[in-house]
Amino acid sequence: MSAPFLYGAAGIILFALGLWSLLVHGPLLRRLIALNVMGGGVFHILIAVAYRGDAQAPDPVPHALVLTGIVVAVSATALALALGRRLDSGDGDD
Amino acid sequence: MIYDLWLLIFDLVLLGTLLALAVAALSSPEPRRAVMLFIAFGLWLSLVWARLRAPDVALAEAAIGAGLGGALMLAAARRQAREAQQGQALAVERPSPLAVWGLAFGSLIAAAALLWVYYSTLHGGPEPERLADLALARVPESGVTNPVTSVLLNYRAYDTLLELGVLMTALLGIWSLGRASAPFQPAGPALTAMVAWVVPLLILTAGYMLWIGASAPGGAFQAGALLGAAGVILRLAGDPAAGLPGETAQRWLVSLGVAVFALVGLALMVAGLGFLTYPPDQAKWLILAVESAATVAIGATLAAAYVGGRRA
Amino acid sequence: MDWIDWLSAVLVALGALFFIAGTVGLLRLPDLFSRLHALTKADNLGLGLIMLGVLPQVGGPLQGLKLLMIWLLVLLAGATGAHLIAKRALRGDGEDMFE
Amino acid sequence: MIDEVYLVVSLVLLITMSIGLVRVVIGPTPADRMMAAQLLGTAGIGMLLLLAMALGVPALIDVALIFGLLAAVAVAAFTRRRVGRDEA
Repeated sequence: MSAPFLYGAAGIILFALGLWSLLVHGPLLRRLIALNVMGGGVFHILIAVAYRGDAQAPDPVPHALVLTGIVVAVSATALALALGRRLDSGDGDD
Repeated sequence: MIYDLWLLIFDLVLLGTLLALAVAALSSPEPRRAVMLFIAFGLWLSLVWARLRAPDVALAEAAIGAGLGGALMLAAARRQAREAQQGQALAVERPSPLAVWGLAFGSLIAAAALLWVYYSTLHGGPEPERLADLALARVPESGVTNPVTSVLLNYRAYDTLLELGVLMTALLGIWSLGRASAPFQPAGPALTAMVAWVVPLLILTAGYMLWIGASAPGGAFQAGALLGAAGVILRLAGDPAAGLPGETAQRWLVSLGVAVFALVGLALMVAGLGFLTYPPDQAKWLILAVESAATVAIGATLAAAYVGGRRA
Repeated sequence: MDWIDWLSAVLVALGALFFIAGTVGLLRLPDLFSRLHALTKADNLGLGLIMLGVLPQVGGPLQGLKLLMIWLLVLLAGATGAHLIAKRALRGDGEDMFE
Repeated sequence: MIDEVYLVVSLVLLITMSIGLVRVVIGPTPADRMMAAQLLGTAGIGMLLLLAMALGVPALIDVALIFGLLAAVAVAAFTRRRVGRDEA
Protein backbone atom coordinates (compact mmCIF):
# COMPACT_ATOMS: atom_id res chain seq x y z
CA MET A 1 0.00 0.00 0.00
CA SER A 2 1.49 3.32 -1.07
CA ALA A 3 1.98 6.24 1.31
CA PRO A 4 -0.24 8.64 -0.74
CA PHE A 5 -3.09 6.13 -0.59
CA LEU A 6 -2.64 5.50 3.13
CA TYR A 7 -2.60 9.21 3.96
CA GLY A 8 -5.38 10.11 1.53
CA ALA A 9 -7.57 7.35 2.96
CA ALA A 10 -7.04 8.79 6.45
CA GLY A 11 -8.18 12.17 5.10
CA ILE A 12 -11.34 10.63 3.66
CA ILE A 13 -12.11 8.91 6.97
CA LEU A 14 -11.64 12.23 8.80
CA PHE A 15 -14.04 13.89 6.37
CA ALA A 16 -16.67 11.19 6.92
CA LEU A 17 -16.26 11.31 10.73
CA GLY A 18 -16.68 15.08 10.70
CA LEU A 19 -19.70 14.86 8.40
CA TRP A 20 -21.39 12.36 10.71
CA SER A 21 -20.72 14.46 13.78
CA LEU A 22 -21.93 17.63 12.02
CA LEU A 23 -25.24 15.98 11.17
CA VAL A 24 -25.81 14.26 14.51
CA HIS A 25 -24.73 16.78 17.15
CA GLY A 26 -26.72 19.90 17.87
CA PRO A 27 -24.62 22.39 19.91
CA LEU A 28 -22.87 25.09 17.88
CA LEU A 29 -19.41 24.40 19.30
CA ARG A 30 -19.61 20.69 18.48
CA ARG A 31 -20.76 21.51 14.97
CA LEU A 32 -17.86 23.89 14.52
CA ILE A 33 -15.40 21.25 15.70
CA ALA A 34 -17.03 18.78 13.29
CA LEU A 35 -16.77 21.28 10.42
CA ASN A 36 -13.11 21.93 11.20
CA VAL A 37 -12.36 18.20 11.31
CA MET A 38 -14.05 17.83 7.91
CA GLY A 39 -11.91 20.68 6.60
CA GLY A 40 -8.85 19.03 8.11
CA GLY A 41 -9.73 15.87 6.19
CA VAL A 42 -9.93 17.75 2.90
CA PHE A 43 -6.61 19.52 3.57
CA HIS A 44 -5.11 16.17 4.47
CA ILE A 45 -6.15 14.65 1.14
CA LEU A 46 -4.61 17.60 -0.73
CA ILE A 47 -1.33 17.27 1.19
CA ALA A 48 -1.29 13.51 0.55
CA VAL A 49 -1.74 14.11 -3.19
CA ALA A 50 1.05 16.72 -3.14
CA TYR A 51 3.48 14.28 -1.48
CA ARG A 52 5.58 12.60 -4.15
CA GLY A 53 7.92 10.47 -2.12
CA ASP A 54 11.06 11.48 -0.28
CA ALA A 55 13.20 11.80 -3.40
CA GLN A 56 11.09 14.43 -5.20
CA ALA A 57 10.01 17.91 -4.14
CA PRO A 58 6.32 17.97 -3.22
CA ASP A 59 3.75 19.74 -5.40
CA PRO A 60 3.55 23.39 -4.23
CA VAL A 61 0.10 24.12 -5.73
CA PRO A 62 -2.00 22.05 -3.25
CA HIS A 63 0.17 23.39 -0.42
CA ALA A 64 -0.75 26.95 -1.39
CA LEU A 65 -4.43 25.98 -1.64
CA VAL A 66 -4.38 24.44 1.84
CA LEU A 67 -2.64 27.50 3.28
CA THR A 68 -5.46 29.66 1.92
CA GLY A 69 -8.01 27.17 3.23
CA ILE A 70 -6.64 27.20 6.79
CA VAL A 71 -6.98 30.98 7.01
CA VAL A 72 -10.50 30.97 5.56
CA ALA A 73 -11.53 28.18 7.96
CA VAL A 74 -10.35 30.10 11.00
CA SER A 75 -12.09 33.30 9.78
CA ALA A 76 -15.33 31.38 9.36
CA THR A 77 -14.95 29.82 12.81
CA ALA A 78 -14.36 33.21 14.43
CA LEU A 79 -17.41 34.70 12.70
CA ALA A 80 -19.59 31.72 13.64
CA LEU A 81 -18.56 31.98 17.28
CA ALA A 82 -19.39 35.71 17.29
CA LEU A 83 -22.79 34.92 15.75
CA GLY A 84 -23.37 32.25 18.38
CA ARG A 85 -22.53 34.65 21.18
CA ARG A 86 -24.97 37.18 19.76
CA LEU A 87 -27.68 34.53 19.48
CA ASP A 88 -27.14 33.43 23.08
CA SER A 89 -27.32 36.97 24.38
CA GLY A 90 -30.87 36.92 23.05
CA ASP A 91 -31.92 40.55 22.92
CA GLY A 92 -31.08 42.96 20.16
CA ASP A 93 -29.35 45.75 22.00
CA ASP A 94 -26.57 43.98 23.86
CA MET B 1 14.90 -1.13 3.08
CA ILE B 2 14.84 -1.31 6.86
CA TYR B 3 14.53 2.49 6.84
CA ASP B 4 11.34 2.16 4.77
CA LEU B 5 9.95 -0.36 7.23
CA TRP B 6 10.54 2.02 10.17
CA LEU B 7 8.92 4.79 8.16
CA LEU B 8 5.85 2.64 7.50
CA ILE B 9 5.47 1.88 11.23
CA PHE B 10 5.93 5.58 11.89
CA ASP B 11 3.17 6.42 9.38
CA LEU B 12 0.78 3.87 10.88
CA VAL B 13 1.25 5.16 14.46
CA LEU B 14 0.90 8.75 13.23
CA LEU B 15 -2.34 8.09 11.36
CA GLY B 16 -3.85 5.73 13.93
CA THR B 17 -3.47 8.33 16.67
CA LEU B 18 -4.78 11.08 14.37
CA LEU B 19 -8.01 9.18 13.77
CA ALA B 20 -8.33 8.27 17.46
CA LEU B 21 -7.95 11.94 18.40
CA ALA B 22 -10.59 12.97 15.88
CA VAL B 23 -13.03 10.41 17.28
CA ALA B 24 -12.28 11.55 20.84
CA ALA B 25 -12.77 15.24 19.98
CA LEU B 26 -15.99 14.61 18.05
CA SER B 27 -17.57 12.31 20.62
CA SER B 28 -16.87 14.41 23.72
CA PRO B 29 -20.05 16.12 24.96
CA GLU B 30 -18.22 18.32 27.50
CA PRO B 31 -17.24 21.50 25.61
CA ARG B 32 -13.86 22.26 27.27
CA ARG B 33 -12.67 18.70 26.87
CA ALA B 34 -13.82 18.64 23.25
CA VAL B 35 -11.88 21.83 22.52
CA MET B 36 -8.72 20.55 24.26
CA LEU B 37 -8.89 17.41 22.15
CA PHE B 38 -9.54 19.48 19.03
CA ILE B 39 -6.39 21.53 19.73
CA ALA B 40 -4.43 18.30 20.21
CA PHE B 41 -5.92 17.05 16.92
CA GLY B 42 -4.78 20.21 15.12
CA LEU B 43 -1.24 19.95 16.47
CA TRP B 44 -1.13 16.26 15.54
CA LEU B 45 -2.34 17.15 12.04
CA SER B 46 0.55 19.56 11.73
CA LEU B 47 2.97 16.79 12.79
CA VAL B 48 1.54 14.60 10.03
CA TRP B 49 2.01 17.36 7.47
CA ALA B 50 5.56 17.93 8.68
CA ARG B 51 6.16 14.24 7.97
CA LEU B 52 4.67 14.67 4.46
CA ARG B 53 7.26 17.38 3.65
CA ALA B 54 4.77 20.21 3.86
CA PRO B 55 6.48 22.47 6.43
CA ASP B 56 4.74 25.62 5.12
CA VAL B 57 1.35 24.13 5.83
CA ALA B 58 2.44 22.51 9.09
CA LEU B 59 3.56 25.93 10.33
CA ALA B 60 0.24 27.51 9.37
CA GLU B 61 -1.88 24.74 10.87
CA ALA B 62 -0.01 24.81 14.19
CA ALA B 63 -0.17 28.60 14.49
CA ILE B 64 -3.55 29.40 12.90
CA GLY B 65 -5.67 26.25 12.94
CA ALA B 66 -4.72 24.76 16.31
CA GLY B 67 -3.34 27.89 17.98
CA LEU B 68 -5.70 30.75 17.18
CA GLY B 69 -8.70 28.61 16.23
CA GLY B 70 -8.22 26.69 19.48
CA ALA B 71 -7.92 29.89 21.55
CA LEU B 72 -11.16 31.22 20.04
CA MET B 73 -13.02 27.97 20.72
CA LEU B 74 -11.58 27.67 24.23
CA ALA B 75 -13.03 31.07 25.13
CA ALA B 76 -16.46 29.97 23.81
CA ALA B 77 -16.26 26.62 25.62
CA ARG B 78 -15.46 28.23 28.96
CA ARG B 79 -18.38 30.63 28.57
CA GLN B 80 -20.68 27.69 27.83
CA ALA B 81 -19.44 25.71 30.80
CA ARG B 82 -19.99 28.71 33.08
CA GLU B 83 -23.52 29.20 31.79
CA ALA B 84 -24.20 25.51 32.31
CA GLN B 85 -23.10 25.89 35.95
CA GLN B 86 -25.42 28.84 36.42
CA GLY B 87 -28.24 26.78 34.95
CA GLN B 88 -28.69 28.97 31.89
CA ALA B 89 -27.89 26.24 29.40
CA LEU B 90 -30.60 25.08 27.07
CA ALA B 91 -31.58 21.46 27.38
CA VAL B 92 -29.55 19.48 24.88
CA GLU B 93 -31.79 17.49 22.62
CA ARG B 94 -30.51 13.97 22.17
CA PRO B 95 -30.60 12.70 18.60
CA SER B 96 -32.62 9.53 18.12
CA PRO B 97 -30.60 6.30 17.78
CA LEU B 98 -32.15 5.77 14.36
CA ALA B 99 -30.77 9.10 13.15
CA VAL B 100 -27.35 8.42 14.70
CA TRP B 101 -26.96 5.00 13.08
CA GLY B 102 -28.63 5.98 9.83
CA LEU B 103 -26.34 8.95 9.39
CA ALA B 104 -23.34 6.85 10.40
CA PHE B 105 -24.28 4.38 7.67
CA GLY B 106 -24.70 7.21 5.16
CA SER B 107 -21.30 8.71 6.06
CA LEU B 108 -19.74 5.27 5.72
CA ILE B 109 -21.19 4.88 2.21
CA ALA B 110 -19.91 8.36 1.30
CA ALA B 111 -16.45 7.47 2.63
CA ALA B 112 -16.40 4.19 0.68
CA ALA B 113 -17.38 5.97 -2.54
CA LEU B 114 -14.72 8.64 -2.02
CA LEU B 115 -12.09 5.99 -1.27
CA TRP B 116 -12.95 4.17 -4.47
CA VAL B 117 -12.71 7.39 -6.51
CA TYR B 118 -9.43 8.29 -4.81
CA TYR B 119 -7.94 4.84 -5.37
CA SER B 120 -8.85 4.76 -9.04
CA THR B 121 -7.50 8.29 -9.52
CA LEU B 122 -4.18 7.26 -8.00
CA HIS B 123 -3.86 3.95 -9.79
CA GLY B 124 -5.91 4.41 -12.94
CA GLY B 125 -3.72 4.55 -16.01
CA PRO B 126 -0.41 6.31 -16.57
CA GLU B 127 0.77 9.21 -14.44
CA PRO B 128 -0.59 12.33 -16.16
CA GLU B 129 1.48 15.48 -16.55
CA ARG B 130 1.25 17.31 -13.28
CA LEU B 131 0.91 20.95 -12.49
CA ALA B 132 3.71 20.40 -9.97
CA ASP B 133 6.42 20.15 -12.61
CA LEU B 134 5.14 23.22 -14.44
CA ALA B 135 4.95 25.23 -11.23
CA LEU B 136 8.35 24.07 -9.97
CA ALA B 137 9.98 24.74 -13.35
CA ARG B 138 8.84 28.37 -13.30
CA VAL B 139 9.73 29.18 -9.69
CA PRO B 140 12.98 30.94 -10.75
CA GLU B 141 10.92 33.51 -12.74
CA SER B 142 8.72 34.39 -9.77
CA GLY B 143 11.20 36.49 -7.80
CA VAL B 144 11.26 34.11 -4.81
CA THR B 145 12.76 30.64 -4.41
CA ASN B 146 10.22 29.10 -2.03
CA PRO B 147 7.80 27.31 -4.41
CA VAL B 148 4.79 27.75 -2.11
CA THR B 149 5.34 31.51 -1.80
CA SER B 150 5.76 31.76 -5.57
CA VAL B 151 2.37 30.11 -6.06
CA LEU B 152 0.67 32.18 -3.35
CA LEU B 153 2.03 35.60 -4.20
CA ASN B 154 2.72 35.33 -7.91
CA TYR B 155 0.90 32.63 -9.92
CA ARG B 156 -2.20 32.58 -7.75
CA ALA B 157 -1.97 36.09 -6.32
CA TYR B 158 -5.68 36.70 -7.03
CA ASP B 159 -6.57 33.92 -4.57
CA THR B 160 -4.43 35.44 -1.90
CA LEU B 161 -5.83 38.93 -2.46
CA LEU B 162 -9.39 37.62 -2.16
CA GLU B 163 -8.42 35.60 0.89
CA LEU B 164 -7.24 38.75 2.63
CA GLY B 165 -10.62 40.19 1.68
CA VAL B 166 -12.37 37.21 3.31
CA LEU B 167 -10.37 37.70 6.50
CA MET B 168 -11.27 41.40 6.59
CA THR B 169 -14.94 40.70 5.90
CA ALA B 170 -15.08 38.16 8.73
CA LEU B 171 -13.73 40.80 11.11
CA LEU B 172 -16.27 43.35 9.87
CA GLY B 173 -18.95 40.76 10.66
CA ILE B 174 -17.56 40.24 14.16
CA TRP B 175 -17.38 43.98 14.75
CA SER B 176 -20.96 44.49 13.66
CA LEU B 177 -22.27 41.70 15.92
CA GLY B 178 -21.61 43.33 19.23
CA ARG B 179 -19.18 44.36 21.89
CA ALA B 180 -15.92 42.76 22.97
CA SER B 181 -16.00 39.94 25.49
CA ALA B 182 -14.88 40.63 29.06
CA PRO B 183 -11.12 41.19 29.46
CA PHE B 184 -8.90 38.99 31.64
CA GLN B 185 -7.63 39.74 35.12
CA PRO B 186 -4.11 41.16 35.31
CA ALA B 187 -1.45 38.44 35.37
CA GLY B 188 0.57 37.57 38.43
CA PRO B 189 4.35 38.14 38.52
CA ALA B 190 5.36 34.71 37.13
CA LEU B 191 3.11 34.98 34.12
CA THR B 192 4.01 38.64 33.57
CA ALA B 193 7.68 37.69 33.44
CA MET B 194 6.97 34.96 30.89
CA VAL B 195 4.87 37.26 28.72
CA ALA B 196 7.61 39.90 28.82
CA TRP B 197 9.92 37.34 27.20
CA VAL B 198 7.49 35.66 24.86
CA VAL B 199 5.95 38.71 23.17
CA PRO B 200 9.27 40.07 21.82
CA LEU B 201 10.21 36.54 20.73
CA LEU B 202 6.89 36.19 18.88
CA ILE B 203 7.46 39.47 17.05
CA LEU B 204 11.06 38.56 16.27
CA THR B 205 10.00 35.16 14.94
CA ALA B 206 7.28 36.81 12.86
CA GLY B 207 9.91 39.00 11.21
CA TYR B 208 12.08 35.94 10.62
CA MET B 209 9.16 34.00 9.09
CA LEU B 210 8.31 36.92 6.79
CA TRP B 211 11.90 37.27 5.57
CA ILE B 212 12.68 33.55 5.25
CA GLY B 213 9.39 32.97 3.39
CA ALA B 214 10.97 34.10 0.15
CA SER B 215 13.46 31.24 0.11
CA ALA B 216 12.26 28.65 2.64
CA PRO B 217 8.99 27.59 4.29
CA GLY B 218 7.30 30.54 5.95
CA GLY B 219 5.67 33.73 4.70
CA ALA B 220 3.00 36.31 5.41
CA PHE B 221 0.38 33.95 6.83
CA GLN B 222 2.66 32.27 9.32
CA ALA B 223 4.21 35.60 10.29
CA GLY B 224 0.80 37.25 10.65
CA ALA B 225 -0.42 34.37 12.79
CA LEU B 226 2.52 34.89 15.15
CA LEU B 227 1.69 38.60 15.47
CA GLY B 228 -1.90 37.57 16.17
CA ALA B 229 -0.64 35.17 18.85
CA ALA B 230 1.31 38.03 20.45
CA GLY B 231 -1.99 39.93 20.65
CA VAL B 232 -3.75 36.90 22.16
CA ILE B 233 -1.15 36.42 24.89
CA LEU B 234 -1.19 40.15 25.72
CA ARG B 235 -4.96 40.02 26.12
CA LEU B 236 -4.71 36.88 28.24
CA ALA B 237 -2.22 38.67 30.47
CA GLY B 238 -4.72 41.45 31.14
CA ASP B 239 -4.45 44.01 28.32
CA PRO B 240 -8.07 44.42 27.14
CA ALA B 241 -6.97 45.80 23.74
CA ALA B 242 -4.65 42.84 22.96
CA GLY B 243 -1.87 45.30 22.20
CA LEU B 244 -3.87 46.91 19.39
CA PRO B 245 -4.15 50.69 18.95
CA GLY B 246 -7.42 52.66 18.95
CA GLU B 247 -10.24 51.83 16.60
CA THR B 248 -9.42 54.21 13.76
CA ALA B 249 -5.84 52.99 13.64
CA GLN B 250 -7.09 49.39 13.79
CA ARG B 251 -9.24 49.94 10.71
CA TRP B 252 -6.22 51.20 8.81
CA LEU B 253 -4.07 48.28 9.94
CA VAL B 254 -6.72 45.72 9.06
CA SER B 255 -7.23 47.08 5.54
CA LEU B 256 -3.50 47.57 4.92
CA GLY B 257 -3.01 44.15 3.31
CA VAL B 258 -5.80 44.44 0.76
CA ALA B 259 -4.91 48.09 0.10
CA VAL B 260 -1.21 47.54 -0.66
CA PHE B 261 -1.99 44.40 -2.67
CA ALA B 262 -4.54 46.26 -4.81
CA LEU B 263 -2.34 49.34 -5.19
CA VAL B 264 0.59 47.24 -6.39
CA GLY B 265 -1.74 45.51 -8.87
CA LEU B 266 -3.12 48.81 -10.15
CA ALA B 267 0.33 50.39 -10.40
CA LEU B 268 1.43 47.45 -12.53
CA MET B 269 -1.61 47.99 -14.76
CA VAL B 270 -0.73 51.67 -15.14
CA ALA B 271 2.80 50.62 -16.05
CA GLY B 272 1.31 48.62 -18.93
CA LEU B 273 1.52 45.16 -17.39
CA GLY B 274 -1.42 43.02 -16.27
CA PHE B 275 -3.03 43.28 -12.83
CA LEU B 276 -0.49 41.70 -10.45
CA THR B 277 1.79 40.65 -13.31
CA TYR B 278 5.15 41.39 -11.72
CA PRO B 279 8.12 42.24 -13.93
CA PRO B 280 10.68 39.53 -13.04
CA ASP B 281 13.48 41.84 -11.96
CA GLN B 282 11.31 43.76 -9.47
CA ALA B 283 9.17 40.79 -8.42
CA LYS B 284 11.18 40.06 -5.27
CA TRP B 285 10.71 43.53 -3.80
CA LEU B 286 7.08 43.88 -4.85
CA ILE B 287 6.27 40.53 -3.26
CA LEU B 288 8.12 41.51 -0.09
CA ALA B 289 6.16 44.80 0.09
CA VAL B 290 2.84 43.01 -0.38
CA GLU B 291 3.80 40.35 2.15
CA SER B 292 4.91 42.86 4.78
CA ALA B 293 1.61 44.72 4.53
CA ALA B 294 -0.30 41.43 4.58
CA THR B 295 1.59 40.27 7.70
CA VAL B 296 0.61 43.39 9.65
CA ALA B 297 -2.99 43.16 8.44
CA ILE B 298 -3.33 39.44 9.24
CA GLY B 299 -1.81 39.93 12.69
CA ALA B 300 -4.11 42.85 13.51
CA THR B 301 -7.19 41.06 12.13
CA LEU B 302 -6.57 37.86 14.07
CA ALA B 303 -5.91 39.73 17.32
CA ALA B 304 -9.03 41.86 16.79
CA ALA B 305 -11.07 38.72 16.08
CA TYR B 306 -9.86 37.31 19.40
CA VAL B 307 -10.99 40.48 21.19
CA GLY B 308 -14.33 39.53 19.68
CA GLY B 309 -16.10 42.80 18.92
CA ARG B 310 -15.82 46.55 19.22
CA ARG B 311 -14.65 47.73 22.58
CA ALA B 312 -17.20 49.81 24.40
CA MET C 1 29.38 6.27 11.69
CA ASP C 2 32.17 8.36 13.19
CA TRP C 3 32.43 9.30 16.85
CA ILE C 4 30.31 12.44 16.46
CA ASP C 5 27.47 10.29 15.09
CA TRP C 6 27.85 7.86 17.99
CA LEU C 7 27.73 10.72 20.45
CA SER C 8 24.56 12.08 18.79
CA ALA C 9 22.95 8.66 18.82
CA VAL C 10 23.67 8.13 22.52
CA LEU C 11 22.44 11.60 23.47
CA VAL C 12 19.14 11.38 21.59
CA ALA C 13 18.52 7.85 22.90
CA LEU C 14 19.09 9.10 26.47
CA GLY C 15 16.72 11.98 25.79
CA ALA C 16 14.06 9.56 24.61
CA LEU C 17 14.51 7.56 27.82
CA PHE C 18 13.61 10.66 29.83
CA PHE C 19 10.47 11.09 27.77
CA ILE C 20 9.52 7.44 28.33
CA ALA C 21 10.07 7.91 32.07
CA GLY C 22 8.02 11.10 32.03
CA THR C 23 5.13 9.43 30.21
CA VAL C 24 5.16 6.42 32.53
CA GLY C 25 5.17 8.80 35.50
CA LEU C 26 2.32 10.80 34.02
CA LEU C 27 0.22 7.68 33.68
CA ARG C 28 1.17 5.67 36.75
CA LEU C 29 1.97 8.07 39.58
CA PRO C 30 -0.86 8.43 42.08
CA ASP C 31 -1.21 12.18 42.71
CA LEU C 32 -0.84 15.53 41.00
CA PHE C 33 2.36 16.66 42.72
CA SER C 34 4.39 13.55 41.97
CA ARG C 35 3.16 13.72 38.39
CA LEU C 36 4.20 17.37 38.21
CA HIS C 37 7.63 16.39 39.52
CA ALA C 38 8.07 13.62 36.95
CA LEU C 39 6.90 15.83 34.14
CA THR C 40 9.20 18.79 34.71
CA LYS C 41 12.25 16.47 34.72
CA ALA C 42 11.25 14.85 31.45
CA ASP C 43 10.48 18.14 29.78
CA ASN C 44 13.70 19.89 30.53
CA LEU C 45 16.27 17.11 30.49
CA GLY C 46 14.78 15.00 27.72
CA LEU C 47 14.52 17.85 25.26
CA GLY C 48 17.91 19.22 26.35
CA LEU C 49 19.61 15.90 25.56
CA ILE C 50 17.85 15.56 22.22
CA MET C 51 18.85 19.12 21.35
CA LEU C 52 22.47 18.40 22.24
CA GLY C 53 22.35 15.26 20.13
CA VAL C 54 20.99 17.07 17.09
CA LEU C 55 23.22 20.14 17.52
CA PRO C 56 26.40 18.77 15.86
CA GLN C 57 24.43 17.72 12.79
CA VAL C 58 22.62 20.96 11.91
CA GLY C 59 23.92 23.22 9.17
CA GLY C 60 25.35 26.40 10.57
CA PRO C 61 25.32 28.54 13.71
CA LEU C 62 21.92 30.12 12.97
CA GLN C 63 20.21 26.74 13.16
CA GLY C 64 22.11 25.96 16.36
CA LEU C 65 20.98 29.25 17.88
CA LYS C 66 17.40 28.40 16.96
CA LEU C 67 17.67 25.04 18.72
CA LEU C 68 18.95 26.77 21.84
CA MET C 69 16.11 29.28 21.68
CA ILE C 70 13.53 26.49 21.40
CA TRP C 71 14.96 24.82 24.48
CA LEU C 72 14.97 28.04 26.51
CA LEU C 73 11.36 28.71 25.47
CA VAL C 74 10.31 25.27 26.64
CA LEU C 75 12.10 25.81 29.95
CA LEU C 76 10.36 29.15 30.40
CA ALA C 77 6.89 27.88 29.50
CA GLY C 78 7.38 24.67 31.50
CA ALA C 79 8.56 26.46 34.64
CA THR C 80 5.77 29.04 34.48
CA GLY C 81 3.14 26.38 33.83
CA ALA C 82 4.36 24.14 36.69
CA HIS C 83 4.46 27.15 39.03
CA LEU C 84 0.87 28.11 38.20
CA ILE C 85 -0.41 24.54 38.53
CA ALA C 86 1.29 24.04 41.90
CA LYS C 87 0.16 27.41 43.24
CA ARG C 88 -3.40 26.71 42.23
CA ALA C 89 -3.40 23.20 43.70
CA LEU C 90 -1.71 24.15 46.98
CA ARG C 91 -3.44 27.35 47.93
CA GLY C 92 -6.58 27.31 45.85
CA ASP C 93 -5.77 30.82 44.66
CA GLY C 94 -3.68 31.83 41.71
CA GLU C 95 -4.87 31.57 38.21
CA ASP C 96 -7.96 29.78 37.03
CA MET C 97 -7.37 26.32 35.59
CA PHE C 98 -10.07 26.73 32.95
CA GLU C 99 -12.81 25.37 35.10
CA MET D 1 22.89 5.16 9.52
CA ILE D 2 22.55 8.10 11.87
CA ASP D 3 19.39 9.03 9.97
CA GLU D 4 17.96 5.66 10.91
CA VAL D 5 18.80 6.26 14.57
CA TYR D 6 17.01 9.61 14.42
CA LEU D 7 13.98 8.03 12.75
CA VAL D 8 13.75 5.21 15.32
CA VAL D 9 14.12 7.60 18.26
CA SER D 10 11.46 9.90 16.81
CA LEU D 11 9.22 6.83 16.44
CA VAL D 12 9.80 6.09 20.14
CA LEU D 13 8.81 9.66 21.01
CA LEU D 14 5.75 9.38 18.78
CA ILE D 15 4.63 6.25 20.62
CA THR D 16 5.13 7.86 24.04
CA MET D 17 3.06 10.80 22.81
CA SER D 18 0.27 8.51 21.65
CA ILE D 19 0.23 6.86 25.07
CA GLY D 20 0.48 10.18 26.91
CA LEU D 21 -2.64 11.38 25.10
CA VAL D 22 -4.58 8.95 27.28
CA ARG D 23 -4.01 11.37 30.19
CA VAL D 24 -5.50 14.22 28.15
CA VAL D 25 -8.61 12.13 27.56
CA ILE D 26 -9.10 10.71 31.06
CA GLY D 27 -8.00 13.74 33.08
CA PRO D 28 -9.31 13.67 35.80
CA THR D 29 -8.59 17.30 36.72
CA PRO D 30 -7.91 20.13 34.24
CA ALA D 31 -4.43 20.42 35.78
CA ASP D 32 -3.70 16.85 34.71
CA ARG D 33 -4.85 17.58 31.19
CA MET D 34 -2.71 20.68 30.99
CA MET D 35 0.38 18.85 32.25
CA ALA D 36 -0.17 16.07 29.76
CA ALA D 37 -0.55 18.63 26.98
CA GLN D 38 2.71 20.25 28.04
CA LEU D 39 4.57 16.95 27.91
CA LEU D 40 3.06 16.25 24.49
CA GLY D 41 4.18 19.64 23.21
CA THR D 42 7.75 19.07 24.40
CA ALA D 43 7.87 15.54 23.00
CA GLY D 44 6.45 16.88 19.74
CA ILE D 45 9.25 19.44 19.56
CA GLY D 46 11.82 16.70 20.15
CA MET D 47 10.17 14.55 17.50
CA LEU D 48 10.18 17.39 14.96
CA LEU D 49 13.89 18.08 15.56
CA LEU D 50 14.73 14.41 14.99
CA LEU D 51 12.45 14.21 11.97
CA ALA D 52 14.09 17.31 10.49
CA MET D 53 17.37 15.40 10.56
CA ALA D 54 16.00 11.99 9.53
CA LEU D 55 14.09 13.32 6.50
CA GLY D 56 16.56 16.07 5.68
CA VAL D 57 13.99 18.87 5.89
CA PRO D 58 15.62 21.60 8.01
CA ALA D 59 12.43 23.72 7.87
CA LEU D 60 10.91 21.33 10.40
CA ILE D 61 13.13 23.05 13.01
CA ASP D 62 11.03 26.17 12.37
CA VAL D 63 7.86 24.13 12.96
CA ALA D 64 9.40 23.06 16.28
CA LEU D 65 10.07 26.73 17.10
CA ILE D 66 6.39 27.55 16.52
CA PHE D 67 5.42 24.65 18.81
CA GLY D 68 7.68 26.13 21.50
CA LEU D 69 6.10 29.58 21.16
CA LEU D 70 2.60 28.08 21.22
CA ALA D 71 3.48 26.17 24.40
CA ALA D 72 3.97 29.53 26.11
CA VAL D 73 0.69 30.91 24.73
CA ALA D 74 -1.07 27.73 25.90
CA VAL D 75 0.20 28.18 29.47
CA ALA D 76 -1.44 31.61 29.49
CA ALA D 77 -4.62 30.45 27.72
CA PHE D 78 -5.29 27.60 30.15
CA THR D 79 -4.70 29.49 33.38
CA ARG D 80 -6.50 32.81 33.03
CA ARG D 81 -9.69 34.12 34.54
CA ARG D 82 -11.83 36.94 33.18
CA VAL D 83 -12.59 40.18 35.00
CA GLY D 84 -15.87 40.27 36.88
CA ARG D 85 -16.33 36.52 37.20
CA ASP D 86 -17.09 34.96 40.56
CA GLU D 87 -14.10 33.44 42.30
CA ALA D 88 -14.02 29.75 41.44
